[in-house]
Amino acid sequence: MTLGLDPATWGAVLLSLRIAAVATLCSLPLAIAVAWLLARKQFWGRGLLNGLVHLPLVLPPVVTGYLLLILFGTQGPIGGWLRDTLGVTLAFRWTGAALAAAIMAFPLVVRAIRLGFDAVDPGLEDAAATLGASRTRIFATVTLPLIGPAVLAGAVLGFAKALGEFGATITFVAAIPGQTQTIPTAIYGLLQVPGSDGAVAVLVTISIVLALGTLALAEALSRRMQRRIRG
Amino acid sequence: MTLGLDPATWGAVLLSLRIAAVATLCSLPLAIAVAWLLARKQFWGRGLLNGLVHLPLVLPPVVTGYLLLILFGTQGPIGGWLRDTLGVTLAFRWTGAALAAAIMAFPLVVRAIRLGFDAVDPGLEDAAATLGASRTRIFATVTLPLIGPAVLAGAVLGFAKALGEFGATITFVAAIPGQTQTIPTAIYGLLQVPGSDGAVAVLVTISIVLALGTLALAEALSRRMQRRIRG
Amino acid sequence: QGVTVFAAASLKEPLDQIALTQPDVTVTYAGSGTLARQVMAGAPADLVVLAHPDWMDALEQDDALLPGSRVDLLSNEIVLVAPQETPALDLTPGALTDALGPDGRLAIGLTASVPAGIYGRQALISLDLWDAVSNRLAETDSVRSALALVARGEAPLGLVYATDARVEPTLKVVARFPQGSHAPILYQAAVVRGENEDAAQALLLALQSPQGLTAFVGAGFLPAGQP
Amino acid sequence: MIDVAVQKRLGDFTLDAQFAAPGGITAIFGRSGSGKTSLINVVAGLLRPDAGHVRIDGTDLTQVPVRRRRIGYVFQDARLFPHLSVAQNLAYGGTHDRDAVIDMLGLGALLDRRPAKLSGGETSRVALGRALMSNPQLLLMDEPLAALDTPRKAEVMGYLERLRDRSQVPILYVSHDMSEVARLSRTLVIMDAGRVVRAGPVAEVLSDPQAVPIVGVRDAGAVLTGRVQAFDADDDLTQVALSSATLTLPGRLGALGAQVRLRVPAQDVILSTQAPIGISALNVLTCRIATLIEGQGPGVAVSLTCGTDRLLARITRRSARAMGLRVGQEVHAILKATAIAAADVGTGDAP
Amino acid sequence: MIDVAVQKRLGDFTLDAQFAAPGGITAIFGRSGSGKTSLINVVAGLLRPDAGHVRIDGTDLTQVPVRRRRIGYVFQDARLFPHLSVAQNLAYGGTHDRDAVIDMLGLGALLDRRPAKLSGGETSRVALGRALMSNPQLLLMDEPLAALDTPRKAEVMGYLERLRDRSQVPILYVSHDMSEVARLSRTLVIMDAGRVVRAGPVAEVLSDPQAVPIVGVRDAGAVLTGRVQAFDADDDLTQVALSSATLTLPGRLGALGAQVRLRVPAQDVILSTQAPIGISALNVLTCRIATLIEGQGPGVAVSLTCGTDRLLARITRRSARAMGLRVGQEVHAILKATAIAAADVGTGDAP
Ligand SMILES: Nc1ncnc2c1ncn2[C@@H]1O[C@H](COP(=O)(O)OP(=O)(O)OP(=O)(O)O)[C@@H](O)[C@H]1O
Ligand SMILES: Nc1ncnc2c1ncn2[C@@H]1O[C@H](COP(=O)(O)OP(=O)(O)OP(=O)(O)O)[C@@H](O)[C@H]1O
Ligand code: MOO
Ligand SMILES: [Mg+2]
Ligand SMILES: [Mg+2]
Repeated sequence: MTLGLDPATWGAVLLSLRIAAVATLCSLPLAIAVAWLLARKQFWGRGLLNGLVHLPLVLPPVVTGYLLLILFGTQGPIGGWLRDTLGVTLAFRWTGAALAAAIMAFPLVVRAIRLGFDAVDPGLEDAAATLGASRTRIFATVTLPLIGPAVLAGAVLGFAKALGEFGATITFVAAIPGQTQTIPTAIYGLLQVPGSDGAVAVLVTISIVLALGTLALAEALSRRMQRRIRG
Repeated sequence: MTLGLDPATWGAVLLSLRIAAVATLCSLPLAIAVAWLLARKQFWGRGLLNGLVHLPLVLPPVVTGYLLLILFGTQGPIGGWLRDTLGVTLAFRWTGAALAAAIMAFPLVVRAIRLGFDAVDPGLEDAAATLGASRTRIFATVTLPLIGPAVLAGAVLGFAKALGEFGATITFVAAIPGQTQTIPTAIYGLLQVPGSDGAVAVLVTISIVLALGTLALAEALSRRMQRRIRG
Repeated sequence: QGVTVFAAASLKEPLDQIALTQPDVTVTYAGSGTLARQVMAGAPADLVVLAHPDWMDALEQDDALLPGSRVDLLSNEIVLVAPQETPALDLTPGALTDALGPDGRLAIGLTASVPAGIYGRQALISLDLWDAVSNRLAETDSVRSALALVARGEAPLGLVYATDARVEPTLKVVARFPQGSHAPILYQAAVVRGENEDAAQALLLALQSPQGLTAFVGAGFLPAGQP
Repeated sequence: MIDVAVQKRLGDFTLDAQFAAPGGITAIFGRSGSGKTSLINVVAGLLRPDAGHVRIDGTDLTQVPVRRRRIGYVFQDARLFPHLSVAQNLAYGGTHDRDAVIDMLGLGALLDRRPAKLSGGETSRVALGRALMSNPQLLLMDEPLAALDTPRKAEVMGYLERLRDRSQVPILYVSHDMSEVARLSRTLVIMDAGRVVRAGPVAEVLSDPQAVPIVGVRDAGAVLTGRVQAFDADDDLTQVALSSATLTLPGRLGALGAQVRLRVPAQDVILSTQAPIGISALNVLTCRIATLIEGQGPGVAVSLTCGTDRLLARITRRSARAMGLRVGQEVHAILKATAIAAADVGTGDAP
Repeated sequence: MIDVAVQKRLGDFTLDAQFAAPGGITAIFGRSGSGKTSLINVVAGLLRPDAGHVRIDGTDLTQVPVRRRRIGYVFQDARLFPHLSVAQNLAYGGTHDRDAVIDMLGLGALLDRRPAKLSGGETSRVALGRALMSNPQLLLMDEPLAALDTPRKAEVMGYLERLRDRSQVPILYVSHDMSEVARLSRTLVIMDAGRVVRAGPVAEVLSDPQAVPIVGVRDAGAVLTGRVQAFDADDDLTQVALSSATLTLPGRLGALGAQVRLRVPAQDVILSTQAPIGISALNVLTCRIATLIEGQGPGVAVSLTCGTDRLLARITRRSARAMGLRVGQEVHAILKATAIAAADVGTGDAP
């Protein structure tokens, strides 16, 4: 079941999907938390947090990659701590690629979810409180379902961005077949070789198909959610 | 008034701002239109349009850059037409950089605005119709103000992305100092030079300051809009 | 009218120096592949300097260059770098794998597309090192990124140009690849067809002049044809 | 002239309603969930009917887009524009009769406020004002007064009466409150489970003893039309001439000669076989019993003819027996002046 | 025992309300915008007062977070959870008395529906059910019946009476409808412009002729408490013993010996100097005039003592003059049996 692709390409496709999926799913809870903080709370450093979240959007991806290397590399403060306490290594692993993708996608996901929070009628949360619901329960049973479509939109944006991420990933974890070589890396490599336009076209087509599939799935899910909410 | 920056850097900063601003403002109307189509209409090719909009997110930026070069280059079908009929050249001009930035930012802007459309109560548009308002008037006086915060959020995302865009820009318009060299492409150039970490740090700091400034401005604007809407 | 040069990113430092001495020269840097494609798409370049002859061939086939203007400009060396405390290395499979340790990787430009990676791959194959390291590579989009991986201690070894090795004080060259182990590393330059051919030709001559070459050599490059 | 015949499926619910009304105010009455809002949404064009037509004053609106129907719709859920001030909300559809509307609805102090900062009643007043100021050719009102207090209700009803009489705007008026219905409307349409179960002139439907079960025991009663004959400023009493007698009612009810409508709920009418004396009720009508209908429960519906007027009384079976009431008998109907006070008196628009 | 004293600024509006109520149902009455919703929002904890306290049954709730106050709040604007079905909305706060509530409110057929597909009245019934099923220690109801039709209103009022009597839950009840207020509540709190202008036992406030201008002419009236003495199944009439007389009222009003409350609006009382004969009204009380107060307009408020019961009558000045009424005089108060029908009769909870 490799759809007629050569194994290396097929491997890159599968890896890209895995990295994008893990990046999206793992960053979602944090994105929701950060979006909630930004949408609902006033605190010292709020502007800074907001800026930090958006930074990967503003900086060239290579710079983000370098910063990741400095912070999360085996010698970096966070990377060293992760290795020493949790035994987790990110460098040259697909997990590192997922981290890079997640960080690059983070601003998009947070923004979408934040718009969702802004659209929730606080009166409904008040109503739940009068019915005795704890803050956690209100969040889980009222707020979260209501921001569902926004979370989904954020996840889609994030997934797409993670699928396409290249600059930060290759700088942080290089391109190692089977570990960190994703579709964009493969395409980039091919583009540097004269006369490889055919191979590029194949990979680009795969990307497009993946994107269309993801979007179609997300649209269907989103419509169902909207129907649940709108009635 | 160059804040102690050398003229080339200062030029890149101003150019980046100009490109990001033009890219954001010019693409906004189209983004609103596309978001409206996607949020409100069912039509043949809707899924395709949705896919097309998201494509720049999924493809490596370099690929988008090449596609732009192929389509909008002086030899390209659209580029040739633009040159012959309107006398406009995009490739290797700052206008082309703005086009690249706009296209790369487009999916982010559209998504945010689309979430805005989804959150508008159709009952209010119905109410406006019973009061005799034409579709245009309803859109201008009810829908648009209500999606204001979402449009702003989209614009901020788009502006930030446009400020940070690198891959598509350097591919489509290169990094010609004084003409198309933006902050990210300048950073890229500096990264190739041994011992230029100081200069890179300066540019990264400028990026961060610009981002924080933009975000602060947007937050203030957004809060005012929210207050208008929420009362 | 000024001259616009499209040049491989690794030439930035010396080329910027030379440009300062010339009237009205603008240099644009990027990867060689990117530049070549842009020139084919009609970029306003008057002079191109690329890091690999393959892309020059492609430009020539596209009839984008002024016939006869293509010259070999510079050469370079590829070397292995490692942290300062690392002893010098024999180019043998055992020594390499020892230096990499149990799970270390050799940082290198993309071996299929980045010029330094292409030359490196040729050298590793011809020295019978490829089998020992081919699954221990960390390929990057530029030599600079490979260098950074070694400098940050992520990779114990990196295969880079000699010009790059000079700039990281924390690293040292632990092995040099003999010139014969790979195709000659050639930076070629050519004048692009267009209205500015004469000025471009003049600038090209200036690059080849002794003063020009001094700047390149100062940055660690070798004059072309000189091993 | 309103002519509506529409079908529409909504999930399990089917709206299948038809009625015609001569104009003026048509009340739509019915239990919660009977389809009143759905019906007027179809009339407004907000709900596309599966079949049928909507004609107003001879114009077929069925295919006309909402914005060209020139309707003023007071939604059950207000639907104020949250981003506009009260003043901007009011002016959205026009500024017809602006100052009078603002004054009547007491909106003067709220004009700069945003809807989120309004109380429930204030919200519904602004919604009402917005519809009125758009100078509609057809007014649709979905329980517009439910959130208002009694004095404000009375004021608004007065305004609606003037609107109806002055500008001839047909009004479809959804309400649960029969005193509103009886006072204002010319036609009464009763809905149940998506269908129109009774439609006709208000006075006829309300005073029909057969309709008591549909209208509800407490809401049945006659609607009388009379003419203002005199006003006694000292006592603040108005004399209203009916066909068979003259009633004395509190307050100034209209100019001399003006037509007024009086709702007389069946349960407020006391019957007496003898002419009462020394009693505080100022109004005693001599009537003849037309029908006597025993319903379920303790009550008997007695329909009376007093001159050409028809009255409905609801008394206990025990009293009917004790008094020996029978069809054709002459009885005295005692109406308390103060019971037919301001809220139950409407002006003009004879059915 | 409810003890509230709170201050809160909201833009130009200042809420500065204090009252104490012994428990049972406390009605909050007042014009639109007088601060009723703001007041109960403070009690609910949704609006933080600038100063003051809220104490319920001796517990100071002022600092207690909303979710621990154990309140059931029926919001003026329903606030159903749009993403949950009716059944899930109902069960959100608990499933206390589930089947009875669903049955009473007629929600059985709606359980799988989403709020967006409910009619206005259905929405408010679900909101009511949700609050009731949460088994609250304090019930806050903001015009809960405004969107309901008459029969449903009566049913819900019956349920609230049983709830009040059975579970001793104190209820704060905002309403514009005095017949609801009189029937249900023990204490009446009247608000105006953010302040409490009158608070006290319902019967006292409503039958106080001085309070007529505040309560409103049409809403003033006595609330009598009696005991069920007999039920005549044939005629479907209940006899209720008051202190001075026995009333005969339609329908079965309660078990033998049960306490009932009767609202007798002042405008429904007819006075007669002579004992009436041959009349359909079954109830005649012999009373003595306690006070006579001429208001503005055509009316005179006559306060009567009948045994230990107090009654209020509103008659025209002209009648008062014609009958020569004066303080201390003995008169006959005629109450129509059917006028005090189901909706105005409440059970238990003597003020
Ligand atoms: N956030 C606010 N800012 C300014 N004014 C407010 C705010 N909230 C309420 N008000 C004003 O306070 C007054 C009292 O409002 P409240 O909702 O308590 O009235 P209410 O008695 O419940 O009226 P209704 O019967 O119309 O629901 C109103 O005039 C309202 O406009
Ligand atoms: N979109 C829908 N899908 C399914 N059922 C619906 C839908 N809209 C309304 N209904 C149902 O149709 C019936 C009629 O609704 P409608 O809103 O017309 O009632 P109504 O007479 O206005 O009631 P109320 O007095 O409570 O406002 C209700 O039972 C309602 O639940
Ligand atoms: O920020 Mo990029 O240029 O989409 O990797
Ligand atoms: Mg309705
Ligand atoms: Mg209120």
